[in-house]
Amino acid sequence: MVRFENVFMRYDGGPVILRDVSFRLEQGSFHFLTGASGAGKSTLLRLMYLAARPVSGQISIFGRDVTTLSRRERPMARRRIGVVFQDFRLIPHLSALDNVALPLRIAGTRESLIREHVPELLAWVGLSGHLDALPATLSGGQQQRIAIARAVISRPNLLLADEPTGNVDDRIAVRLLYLFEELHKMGTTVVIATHNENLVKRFDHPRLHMEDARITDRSASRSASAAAATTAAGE
Amino acid sequence: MVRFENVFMRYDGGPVILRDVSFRLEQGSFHFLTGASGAGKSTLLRLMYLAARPVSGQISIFGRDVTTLSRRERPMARRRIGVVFQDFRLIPHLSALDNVALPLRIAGTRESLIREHVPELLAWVGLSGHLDALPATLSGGQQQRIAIARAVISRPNLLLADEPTGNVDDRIAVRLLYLFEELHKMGTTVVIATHNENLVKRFDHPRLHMEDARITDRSASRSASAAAATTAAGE
Amino acid sequence: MWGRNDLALGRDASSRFLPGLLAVMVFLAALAATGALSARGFIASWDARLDGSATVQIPPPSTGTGTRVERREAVMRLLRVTPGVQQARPVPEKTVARLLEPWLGAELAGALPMPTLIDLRLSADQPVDLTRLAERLENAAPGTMIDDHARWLSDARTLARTVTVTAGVVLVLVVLAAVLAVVFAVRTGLAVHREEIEILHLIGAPDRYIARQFQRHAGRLALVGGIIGVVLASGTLMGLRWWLTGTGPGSGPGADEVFSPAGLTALVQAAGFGWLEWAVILLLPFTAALIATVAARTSVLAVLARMP
Amino acid sequence: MWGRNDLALGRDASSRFLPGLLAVMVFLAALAATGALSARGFIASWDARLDGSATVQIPPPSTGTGTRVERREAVMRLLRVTPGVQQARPVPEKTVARLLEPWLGAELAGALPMPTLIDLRLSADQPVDLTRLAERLENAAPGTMIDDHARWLSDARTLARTVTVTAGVVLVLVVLAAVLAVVFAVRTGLAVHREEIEILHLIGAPDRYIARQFQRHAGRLALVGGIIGVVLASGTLMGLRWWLTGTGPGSGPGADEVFSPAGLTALVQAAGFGWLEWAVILLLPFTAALIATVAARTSVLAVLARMP
Ligand SMILES: Nc1ncnc2c1ncn2[C@@H]1O[C@H](COP(=O)(O)OP(=O)(O)OP(=O)(O)O)[C@@H](O)[C@H]1O
Ligand SMILES: Nc1ncnc2c1ncn2[C@@H]1O[C@H](COP(=O)(O)OP(=O)(O)OP(=O)(O)O)[C@@H](O)[C@H]1O
Ligand SMILES: [Mg+2]
Ligand SMILES: [Mg+2]
Repeated sequence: MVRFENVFMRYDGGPVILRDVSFRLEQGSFHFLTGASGAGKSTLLRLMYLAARPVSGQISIFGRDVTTLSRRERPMARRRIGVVFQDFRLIPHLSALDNVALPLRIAGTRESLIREHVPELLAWVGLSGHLDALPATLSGGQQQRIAIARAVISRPNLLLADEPTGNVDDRIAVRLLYLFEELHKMGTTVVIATHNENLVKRFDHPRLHMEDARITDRSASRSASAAAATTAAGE
Repeated sequence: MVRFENVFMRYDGGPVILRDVSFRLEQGSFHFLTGASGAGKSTLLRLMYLAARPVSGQISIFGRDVTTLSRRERPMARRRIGVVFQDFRLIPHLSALDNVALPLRIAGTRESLIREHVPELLAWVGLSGHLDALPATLSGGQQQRIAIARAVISRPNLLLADEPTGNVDDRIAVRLLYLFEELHKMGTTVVIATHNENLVKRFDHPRLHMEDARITDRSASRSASAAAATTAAGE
Repeated sequence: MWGRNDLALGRDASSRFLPGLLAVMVFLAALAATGALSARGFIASWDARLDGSATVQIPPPSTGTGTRVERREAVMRLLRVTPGVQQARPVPEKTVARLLEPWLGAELAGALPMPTLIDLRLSADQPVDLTRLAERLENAAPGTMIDDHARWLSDARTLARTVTVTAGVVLVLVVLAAVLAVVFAVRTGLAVHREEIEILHLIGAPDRYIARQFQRHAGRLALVGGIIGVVLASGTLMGLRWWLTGTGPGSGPGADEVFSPAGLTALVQAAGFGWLEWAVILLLPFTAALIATVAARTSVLAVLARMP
Repeated sequence: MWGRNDLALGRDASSRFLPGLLAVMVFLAALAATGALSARGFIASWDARLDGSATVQIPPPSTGTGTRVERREAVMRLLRVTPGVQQARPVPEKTVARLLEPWLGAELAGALPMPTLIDLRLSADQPVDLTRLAERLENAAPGTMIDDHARWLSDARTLARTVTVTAGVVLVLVVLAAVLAVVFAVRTGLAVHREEIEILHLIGAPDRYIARQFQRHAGRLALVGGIIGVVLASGTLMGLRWWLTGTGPGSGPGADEVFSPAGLTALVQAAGFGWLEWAVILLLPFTAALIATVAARTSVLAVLARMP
C-alpha cells in the first residue's frame, strides 16, 4: 500500500529528516506516528500525500512509484488519499457543508448523493447545528472536525491525519478516533500523527516512531518509547 | 486588572456564549480556561484582547472600560497584552526572529535591545537553530513556540494564550508553561485556554470553566469538573 | 463541473476594478480605432479622386501668344497623342471661376480673365513621364503647367499616416494596458487565493479546474467593462459629431492658405459611422473578453505549473 | 519606524504591474496634454493674428468706376474717420500677388489685375458696426467687401475646442484609470495581506503604521511608471515631429479649398516643445506619484476603518 525504499529527505539547508528509511504499511493497517516536535512527522505525511518529494529513494503508493508521477497524474492519485492537515486548511468562504462536499464535487459525484452523505457525517462529528457556518465562525475544535470530515467523506484508500485532535478535548478525540477505526475496518490504511499519548495508549495500534531521522515500527504502544518516558504527565 | 460586568455575548445568529457573566481577575493571577470545544474559550479571550465587543455589559482592562475604547486608543492598550493565538498567526515572510521582534519594533524599541533579547528567548523555547527560518519551513510545534515567544517578548501586563500546547508533546508543553510561570512571577496576569487536562493538573492554578454560557471560578484543578470527568484518558 | 466557483472570485476587488479599467481601455481603443479608420477613409476618398489624375493649367492669353481657344486646342492635341493619358477634359470656365471664388470674391472671380484648366485621367499601367510632358506643353503653349497633385497627396498621406501611427501606438498601448490589468488581476487573484488553490490541489483538483474559474471570471469582467466602454465611446463620438455638425462650417467665406479647419471638421464628421467602424466598435467588448480569457488562462496555468 | 516594511509589499504582483499600467496612463496623458496644449497654442497664435483685425477688399477698376488709386483713397478716407478703426494699412500689391500665387500660379498672379487689400486693426473698446461700415464702403467704392475673419475664427475655435475636449476626456479617463489601478492594487494588497494586517493590529500597530507602508509602495511604483511613461512619450512626440518635419510640406504647389494637410502638420510640428509643454510633461510622473500616494492612503484607511 505504502512503501518507502531507501528514502532520504531534507529540506534545502535544513536538517536531515529521513536517512535511508525503508518500511511498508500493509493495506488496511492502522499506525500512530509519534516523535518529538520537529522530528519530521508532518514531512513524512507530506511525502505520502505527494506535497513533497524525497531527495532520493522510492516511494510507492497504491503500487505506483509516486516520485516520478507527472503533474497531470497527481490529481487522480490524490483523490484516493484523505488528509487531515495540522492547520486544517478549510476554504474560508465555503460553508462547513461545502467544505466537506468539496472532494466529492471535484470528483464529480452526483449532487443528490452529496446532500445525503455530507450532513450525516457532519452530524457524527457533532456539527449538525453548523452546516451553513463559515469556518471563521467556528471554534478551533469545530474547524478541526470539519477538516476530519472532509478527509474521510470520499472513503479514501489511504487516510493521513496530522495532529487531528490537538484542539479538542479527550472525549471528542476518542469519538473522532472511532471514525478512523470505522474507515480502517472498511479497509482504509490509516496513519495518524499525534502527540497525545493518552490516545496512543487507548487504541491498540502499532506505532511508527521518528527519531534521529529514522523510523522504528513498534507493534504496540505498550513498549516504553523515549518520548513516552519523558512525557511530563505519564501515568 | 480584568473585570467583566454583566457581559452578554453572542455572535450574529449564533448561540449565546456568555450570559450575564461577571468576574474579575486580580493583577498577577494565573488562570486556566477550560470548557468543551465550542464553549466559548477563544471568544472570551477575544473579548479580552479587544478583537470582539460584547453585546452588552462592561469589560475593564487595566482599569479602563475597553468596550468604549476608540479605534485610535486601541493600539496602545493592545501593546500591553500578549496573545498566543490558537492558529499561531505568524507573518509568513518574516523570519522567526523578525516575527518575535515585531511587537518591539512596532513599539519603537531600540534595535540593539532587540538583537539581545529575541535570540535569547528563542533559545529558551528551543529554537536557537531556527532564527532565520520562515514559518512555512517550521513544524507545527515550532511555529507554536514562535507564537508564544512573540506574545511574551514585550513582557505584557496581561498574557492570553489560546491552546498554546496543542501541537507539542507534554515535555515541551511543561517547558512552555514554565515560561508563563516566569512572567507570572514578574507580575503578569495570565490566562491559558487549554484542553490538556494533564497540564491543568500539574500546575496548581485556579481554573475558569465555561459551560452553558457561564463561567465558574474554581480555585484548584483538583475539583472534578464535568469536563474532567468525561475525559476519555483520565487517570 | 463547468459552473463551479469554489474560489468565490466574484467577491474579489477585481470584480469592481477590472471592468472599470477595461471600460477605459475599450473607450480609448474605440476612439483611437475610429480616428485611424476615418483618417484612412478620408484620405482614401481623396486618393480615389486625385490619384491617377492631373491638372493642366494654361494661363490666359494676355501673357502668351494665340487666343484662348487656339492655345487650348494645341494643348489638347498634344495630350490626345500622349501615351498614358487616358482622358483629357477641359474644365468649364464657370467651374474654374467657382473654384477661385472663395479666394477672390464672386465679383472679382467673374471679372478676371481665368486660366484654362484641363483635367487628365492617367493610365495606371503606362506611367506618364511628367517632366517630358511639361516640356512639350511649354512648347505647345508657353506658360502651361501640369500638376499631378503628388505634393498634395504626399502631404495628405503623411498626415493620414501620422494619425494612423499615433492611433496605432495608442491602440497597442491600450491593449497592453488591458492585458497588464487582466494579468495583474489574475496574479493577485492567485495570491489572494493561494491557500485555497493549494487545498484544491491537495484534494485532487487538476490545474484546468482552477484555471477555468479564473478565465471565466476575467472574461466576464472584461465583457462587462468592454460594453460599458463601448457605450460611452459611441456616445462621445456621436456627441462630437453632433456638436461639429451643429456649429461646423458651410460653404461661406473665410479660409486660409495654410490651414483649413473645415478639412479637420469634415474628418471628424466622417468619423466612425460607416459599417466598418460600427463593426470594429461592436467587436471591441468581445475582443476584450477574448484577450482577458486567454491572458487569464495563460497566466494561471503558468503560475500553477510553478506550484508544488 | 518610517522605513518599516513588515508586509513585504515589494514582492507583490503590484510591483511588476502597477508601474506598467501607470506608464501607459502617463504616456496617454502626455499625448493628450500635448495635443490639447498645442491645439490651444496654435489657435491662440491665429487668434492673436486675426482677432481684432479685418480685411477690406476693393475689386480691380475694370468692374467699377475710377482708377485703382482713386478707389483706394476713397476707402482709406472713409476708414480713417470711422470710430473704432485704429489702423488701416493697404497691403502692397506684391504681397497680394504672393498670397494668390499658390492658387493661380506665379505667372498668372503676376499678370492678373489684382484686388486691393487693406488690413484693419480694430479697437477692442469701441466695437465697429461692420454691417454699416460695409454699406458705406459700397458707396465709397462699389464692389468693396469687408471680412473680419469671424467665420474662419469660429471654425478654428470649434476645431480647437474639439481637440481640447477630446484631449480633456482622454485625460480624465486616464487619471480615472490610474486611480482605479492604484486603488485596485491597494485593495488586492489589503486582501493578500489581510491576515498579516490583522496580526499587526492585534499586536498594537495603529492604522497609520500600515497605511504608510502602502502609500510609500504605491507612490514609488507610480513614480517609476510615470518616468517610464514620460520617457516613452517624449520619444514618441519627438519622433513624430522629426518625421513630419522631414517629410512635411514647404511652400510648393498643391492645395485644396476644403482641406489643407499643411495646417494639421503645422499643428503637430508646433506640438509639445514649449516650456509649458515640457513643464507639464515633466510634472506628470510626480503628479502620478502624488495621486497614487493619496489614493493609496485614502483607500487603505477606509478599508482599515471597516476592520475590527
Ligand atoms: N518547507 C520546509 N522547508 C524547510 N524546512 C522545513 C519545511 N517544513 C519543515 N521543515 C523543517 O523540517 C523539520 C521537520 O518538520 P515537520 O513539520 O515534519 O515536524 P513535525 O514532526 O511535524 O513537528 P510537529 O510535531 O511540531 O508538527 C523541522 O525542523 C522544520 O524546521
Ligand atoms: N466569528 C464568529 N462568528 C460567529 N460565530 C462564531 C464566531 N467565532 C466563534 N463562533 C461560535 O461561537 C462558539 C464558541 O466559539 P469559540 O471559538 O469561542 O469556542 P472555543 O471554546 O474556543 O472552542 P475550541 O476549544 O474548539 O477552540 C462556537 O459555537 C462558534 O461556532
Ligand atoms: Mg507537524
Ligand atoms: Mg478556541
